[in-house]
Amino acid sequence: MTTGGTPFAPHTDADVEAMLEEIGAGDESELFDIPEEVAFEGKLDIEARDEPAVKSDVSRMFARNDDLTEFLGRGHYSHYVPSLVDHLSMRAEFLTSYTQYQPEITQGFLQVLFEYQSMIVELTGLEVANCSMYDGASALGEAATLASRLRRVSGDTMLVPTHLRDGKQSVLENYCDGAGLVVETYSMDDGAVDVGALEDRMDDDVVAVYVENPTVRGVIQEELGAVGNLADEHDALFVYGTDPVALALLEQPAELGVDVVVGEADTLGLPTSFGMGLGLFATKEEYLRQVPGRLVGASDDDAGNRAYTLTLQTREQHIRKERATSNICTNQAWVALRTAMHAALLGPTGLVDLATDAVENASELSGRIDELSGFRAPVHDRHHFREFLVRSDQPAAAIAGDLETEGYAVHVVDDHLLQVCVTDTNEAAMDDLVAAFEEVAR
Amino acid sequence: MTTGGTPFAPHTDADVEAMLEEIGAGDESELFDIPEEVAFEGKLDIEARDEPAVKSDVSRMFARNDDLTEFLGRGHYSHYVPSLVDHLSMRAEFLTSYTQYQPEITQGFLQVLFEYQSMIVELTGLEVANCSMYDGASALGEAATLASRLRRVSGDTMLVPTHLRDGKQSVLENYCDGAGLVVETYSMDDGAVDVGALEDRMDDDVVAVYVENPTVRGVIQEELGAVGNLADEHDALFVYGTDPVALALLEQPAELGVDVVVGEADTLGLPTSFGMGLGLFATKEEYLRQVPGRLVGASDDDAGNRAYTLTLQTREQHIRKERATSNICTNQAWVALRTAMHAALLGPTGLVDLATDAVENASELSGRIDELSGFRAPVHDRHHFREFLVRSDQPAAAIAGDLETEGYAVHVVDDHLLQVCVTDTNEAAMDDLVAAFEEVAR
Amino acid sequence: KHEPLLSEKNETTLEIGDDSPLPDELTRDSLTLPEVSEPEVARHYTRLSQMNWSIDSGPYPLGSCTMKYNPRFTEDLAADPNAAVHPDRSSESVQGTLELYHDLQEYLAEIGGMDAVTLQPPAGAAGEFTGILIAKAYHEHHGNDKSEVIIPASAHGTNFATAALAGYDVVELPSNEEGRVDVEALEAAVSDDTAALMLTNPNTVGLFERDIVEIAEIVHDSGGVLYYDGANLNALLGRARPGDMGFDIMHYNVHKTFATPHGGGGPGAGPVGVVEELEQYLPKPQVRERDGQYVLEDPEESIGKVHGFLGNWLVLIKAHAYISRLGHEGLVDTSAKAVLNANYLASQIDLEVPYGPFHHEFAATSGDRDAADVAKRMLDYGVHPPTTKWPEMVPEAMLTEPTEIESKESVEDLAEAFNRAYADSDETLESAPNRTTAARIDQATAARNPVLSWHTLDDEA
Amino acid sequence: KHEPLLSEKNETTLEIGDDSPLPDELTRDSLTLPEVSEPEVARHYTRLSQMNWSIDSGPYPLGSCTMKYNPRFTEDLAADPNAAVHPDRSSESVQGTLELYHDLQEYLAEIGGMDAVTLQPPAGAAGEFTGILIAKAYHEHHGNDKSEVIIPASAHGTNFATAALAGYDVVELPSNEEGRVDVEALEAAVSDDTAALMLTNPNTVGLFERDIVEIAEIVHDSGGVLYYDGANLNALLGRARPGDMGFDIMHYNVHKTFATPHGGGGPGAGPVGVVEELEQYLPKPQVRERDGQYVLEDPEESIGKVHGFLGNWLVLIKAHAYISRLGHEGLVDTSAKAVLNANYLASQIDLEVPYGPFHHEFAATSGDRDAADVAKRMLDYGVHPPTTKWPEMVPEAMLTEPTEIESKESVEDLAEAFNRAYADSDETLESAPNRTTAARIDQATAARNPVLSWHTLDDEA
Repeated sequence: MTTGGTPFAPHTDADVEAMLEEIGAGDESELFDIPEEVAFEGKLDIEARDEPAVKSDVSRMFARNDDLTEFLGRGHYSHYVPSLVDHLSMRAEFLTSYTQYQPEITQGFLQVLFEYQSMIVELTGLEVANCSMYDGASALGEAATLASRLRRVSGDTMLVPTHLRDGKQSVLENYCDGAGLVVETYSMDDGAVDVGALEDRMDDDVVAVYVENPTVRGVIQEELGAVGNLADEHDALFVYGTDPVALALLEQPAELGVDVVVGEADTLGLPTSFGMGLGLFATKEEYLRQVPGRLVGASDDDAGNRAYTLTLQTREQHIRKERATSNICTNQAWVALRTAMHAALLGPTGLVDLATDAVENASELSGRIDELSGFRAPVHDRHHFREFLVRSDQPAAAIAGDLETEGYAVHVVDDHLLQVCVTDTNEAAMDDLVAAFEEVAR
Repeated sequence: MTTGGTPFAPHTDADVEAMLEEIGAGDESELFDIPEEVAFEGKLDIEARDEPAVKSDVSRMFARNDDLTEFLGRGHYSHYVPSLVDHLSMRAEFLTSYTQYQPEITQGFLQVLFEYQSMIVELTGLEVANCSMYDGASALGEAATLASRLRRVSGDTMLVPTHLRDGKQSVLENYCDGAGLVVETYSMDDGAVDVGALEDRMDDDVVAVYVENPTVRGVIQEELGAVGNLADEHDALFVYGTDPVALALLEQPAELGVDVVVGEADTLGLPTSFGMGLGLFATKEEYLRQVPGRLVGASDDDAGNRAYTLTLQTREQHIRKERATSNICTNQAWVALRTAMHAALLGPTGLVDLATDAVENASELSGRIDELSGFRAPVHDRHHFREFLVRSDQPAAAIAGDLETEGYAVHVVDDHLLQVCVTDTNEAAMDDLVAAFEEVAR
Repeated sequence: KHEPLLSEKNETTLEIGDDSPLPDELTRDSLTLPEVSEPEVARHYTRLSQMNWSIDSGPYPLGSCTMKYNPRFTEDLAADPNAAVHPDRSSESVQGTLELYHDLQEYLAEIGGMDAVTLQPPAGAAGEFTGILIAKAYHEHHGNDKSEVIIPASAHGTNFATAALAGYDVVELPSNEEGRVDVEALEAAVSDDTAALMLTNPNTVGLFERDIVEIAEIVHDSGGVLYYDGANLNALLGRARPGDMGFDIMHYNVHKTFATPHGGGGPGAGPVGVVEELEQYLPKPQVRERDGQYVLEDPEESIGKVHGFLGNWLVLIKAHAYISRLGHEGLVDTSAKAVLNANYLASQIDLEVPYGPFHHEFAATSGDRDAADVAKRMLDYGVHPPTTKWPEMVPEAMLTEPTEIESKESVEDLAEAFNRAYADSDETLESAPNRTTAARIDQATAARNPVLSWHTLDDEA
Repeated sequence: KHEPLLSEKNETTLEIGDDSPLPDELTRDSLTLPEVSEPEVARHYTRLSQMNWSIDSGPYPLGSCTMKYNPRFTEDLAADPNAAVHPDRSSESVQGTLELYHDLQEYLAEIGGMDAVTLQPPAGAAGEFTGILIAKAYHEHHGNDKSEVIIPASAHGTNFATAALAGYDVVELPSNEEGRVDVEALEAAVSDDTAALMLTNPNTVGLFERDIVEIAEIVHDSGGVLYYDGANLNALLGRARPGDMGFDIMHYNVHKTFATPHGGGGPGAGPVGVVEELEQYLPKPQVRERDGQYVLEDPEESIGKVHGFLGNWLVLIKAHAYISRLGHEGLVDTSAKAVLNANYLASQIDLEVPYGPFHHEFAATSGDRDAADVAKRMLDYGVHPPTTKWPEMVPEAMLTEPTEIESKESVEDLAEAFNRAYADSDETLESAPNRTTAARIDQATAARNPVLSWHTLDDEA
């Protein structure tokens, strides 16, 4: 286990010598054609370590993190991922392969992605799902540019709810900027779309209306059919943000007239990972040629057997360059593979159970917190999915800080608003959280 | 994720119904032909749990173990096992296969075992290595029964050193018992074989002499050629206990006249695992037909290509029954695979470095403990490998107890004897251990 | 697809002499081993793995081997760094490890209807050896002079080898016409010399020994003990317990019944259960609970040790996790589906199955076709074949155990492989397999000229 | 070998209505998805994996993709439960996570010769987008009215798409006869409208842009910024730094240069480095060290966010581990061996390589043979072929990058595959591949009739 030179190159001295001789070079440095004035003659200030030393160093860092029980969500959720997903997804043939430029020797991954697309199609009811975007925020950004391409003449406004995660809005604005779109907000009523206000706001400048369901505050919306109608009337795209667990239970977006579904597909397959994600992107068949990202199609090979391949690549940057539907190249394929695996292990029954628990746990936990003196939950008089707001008599930041001292992490949303998220991975700690709330309220 | 019924059977209700109909049975219970008087009508007192619940329950248990830095050896050693060994050995094709009864579809594992055997052959200098025994103790037991078969007329004594791990001796005695052998000890001189005493003890009743190198106390022996000669003179088998790391540096057993090498091959490939092992077994070609355990041979297939297969199976229990060379069936093949992988990653350079460190670390640490007041180390004036005795002025058990309070585990060997083992996995804590020794001596 | 040996990729001879920290005479001269980089190691073993059948590849119905799916979450538990403790740690400092060890002792006792269990034996055969040593210790302790162990002819080879290893003479017991123990023959065989009868139930063609109560009486009346070989326990989980049938000693194969990985041949584990009277002979140490603390105690008349330490610990963790995942309902369902699959498969194949009613496995006969040839041809149809030519009571036996994990479709695929192979011509069978990594390998020739390491391979080349 | 779709194994339609905790009108009617058991899931994906080429299968010399071995210990670190934290945790409670994040920012800055680095962009193209947004913010902040980004014709497609995504017009720059930037053409192309020049160095045929100092001057004189595409950084580690060459902004592809797994297409990560003057435009937040504490700070003139949270965290952990494993010596050696392998491979193939001296990759030309056909035939010889028909400056290009991990023998195997395929007949090439899981797939037909989910597949059947 060498620490000088790279342990990941196999060359013996004799190999190097023989190879240089064939090339006709005296030593390795002769092979570099770097002008002297830009050559780096120094030593990088990075010390080599052997494998156990790196492991113990990084482990030491991570051990510095406080061991808190998280009741956190707001766009990044934790559901239990079965071990088998780790074991299968780590198989070298999946983990260490790349984009399927040669489909004849990458049928395995292509089929997985085809199955992923199919699951998303089933969940959304839309005909086309791509095989990944970076995360929910960039998927939303790509939906905006799609809207811009489809509606390029008539308008420049992308409407989003006032209840939107700042980070997601910021990413969206960056995508919109180059497309000449402006992001504007519509107001919410008790945590859900204010349909009347939206109706007043709609005009022909609007190229797309974005709703989330559940919202970033965990609210399950109730009037989305009306939003679909409004979007339709104004020839705007109806863009819908969600995730596969919610989709298992909530009304299918296609039934609501949704044009594009985006969101966090990583709610299946990825554990909590500091915000790493998987962008879900599905749309109607009529927008197929404008879809961003990679698509896998089924076809036949020369022997007449079913085979899978990347398809409609002329949409993509490596062929269409500046006229591509997106600049995306490397995507999140491996996360999509994990998502597909997780969904396969759950099956429809497991998936619906998980979604049902997300409603019931949120209802139970908010109810119990509501019973405590000094707190009101949920703040919005709605059905909730996984998470909900808590209004606190005392400053929210102080409450959250005290809860952290007790070993629990919750969100601070506003001066007196906290947000709490409960899933299968922390439901066992509900009692303790309620007790901690009671404790810190004193 | 069901908790009723097994989640590992795929049958739908419709499947079961259709299958029962084909079989001609009304329900599953009809398929059982269990007389009423022995049927179990109760409920097993074992509660089903889902996967995350089992994981958290077992994690909770393991978290009860104290977090001690171990300086423990005496037959079970910890060397750093590269991550790649875990990843490769966990590949389903290796982990979930069984004995290679159908070599045409198990060439991969057969080749790995052939390579394992080859590495052991190189390390020992003996011509034949089997592809695993349970552990060093059972390998020693099998060596005794081999000796018994080879020397069945002339004697009944197996000679072992007084410095031998109790557990190993007990296992040996159980193997010897059925073979009509008696285990007797020869004495040691300053931690190594007392050759003069052994010479006096040798007679024609002795069918085998066992030595360890390094010994259970970490002593590197110096007069093993003489032991080989003595064994040879009395027509006794010379049985040698060691491990692959030590073999990388120490004189090759074949050069010493050794007939059988046994030992703990798990020093490569297995992390500390509460004593789980891998029995090394190698011997001379002349004893081939008497070898216990599985052997992989290279051959050709019908297409003329090199192919591997289990061979000389007529020695084994599934064919030879009570006249088999051993009763072993399921062995430790997967551990042998890990050992081969670890050896492959180290290469000869890494392996010799590891062995060299084992000598140098033991020398350094014993020297530093020796400098402390109240301790003397090493007790034996010999070269040591990984471990050594420490004589303590105070009762050893009290010292070990105090060290445990400080966070360190060492062996208690006798009233005033401790034993300390240092490898690459705890060498970074040497300073701390020395400080702890100093502390507890006060 | 051929993968070179590591030694054929790059082999280095390292001269050791001067760099050794030891004197010359204690140091080896040189070491010649493969020296390859980490990426090459990764590729080597990845490729080799792809040349290997496994449970996760497809059906693996090896009779009496119980090749069932190995849940992967159990691997994560075995990899818990907190489980990586040395066996010489003080009991006080490894209470978690001992708790799990103790729980598994209890689980297995409950499943087997036994009073105490040792987890120390590292494999099934080691469990048999432990069990027979316990019987022997019992007899010696009671001054019984016993020299024989009775074993049905259809039993696993390990039974015979184990009895011999423990120093007993073997008395082989024929089967009756129904394929079960011939009670009259047993009565004739037992004597004052009988130390034990070793029995597998259901037996190796899947039949429950219906006369088990009478058999137990006969053995016990003779002063012998009744030993249960746990190889076929997968048929009975939660439905019948060896302890309730009159068995005194039994072993469990956790790599069969409790889904720990077979690992290409091992490691397994072979815990042994005994009735109360025999507890004092168990190997040392036992894990026991005393006032809420787990302690290691040596049984009073212990046979000593059968493993250098406490057995195949990592395997035991996995067995524990599997059992507590399934619980009573899961265990019962496991047997139900295992027996259902075996019966369904038998109903779908064209080969005759001479004995029944069988449970989780059956021995079909390929009649005038060579069972080994039929098996080789099955490889071409994409499945692992059954155990062949054993037990001998069935001519050209194909001992088949699909286990509970196979779906209806998968069992049908297996049946199709059976039927197609069985229907193929003799020429086809004899030249099979053709679609596998290697063509047929002549094992007789391999045994005549053993090449057991790459050193002699070089000599051959 | 065909593996059915999961939906073809067992599909279940679950009616949801009554069991829903929500009112009917908020609940979907039913859900139809595959319902298979865990063992079947294991087999399905195991079999599919075996139908997939990977770095661990063998050579994978895709030009500009830097397919290098992914050390597995980095996976263990990414799986550390202590690393599994939510992005909304307080900084005080995740100091370990922030420490690693900060260290990696520093490592990358050191390697690139940059003053500050953001780790937020989740891929190389996202890094480009971030970089161009920074350039745009810089220009807007300084009141510069810029509308164009200049990009060499040979650049990656992402450069063009990124510039367009950011709202810029693209000016394409031809290469000179030597395959490098045509300095005169550049002088002609730059203007007051020039926001940036995006450059890959060494360029996409492996040539170092020898005139880089002059190029930088031209761009800077025009008021533009110089952007470095890090796709080919593997050629220069520890030998030349973009910052020292005059680049103002660069992205790093950690899945190329720093050995994080490609994962079948991603996730990667595309950190962006900038010179001091541009640090204030970096995405928010940055991790900074203040008095021994790690804190999140928003740069004053930040462009905002380019990822919903803090990027592809699990990938970043692996890149950190790889860099700290190698250190200076390992990084320098990496480039040396990558360049050695490329040059050795070029010396062993019969195809012409029109441009040089190249570094870690080269574009061979298959001349009058179709490069895509030659590539398909290479599949039959057991290797992954190079990138084909790109860059367009080389006719029938085969852009080849063996990376440092290939041994001499492995490079020779690759050369043999090249040479055999190149020597095969047109008929053979056109009907290739023959030894692969699937025969040739006609992508044009697939695109004409897109079947993008199993739902429409059923309609077809």
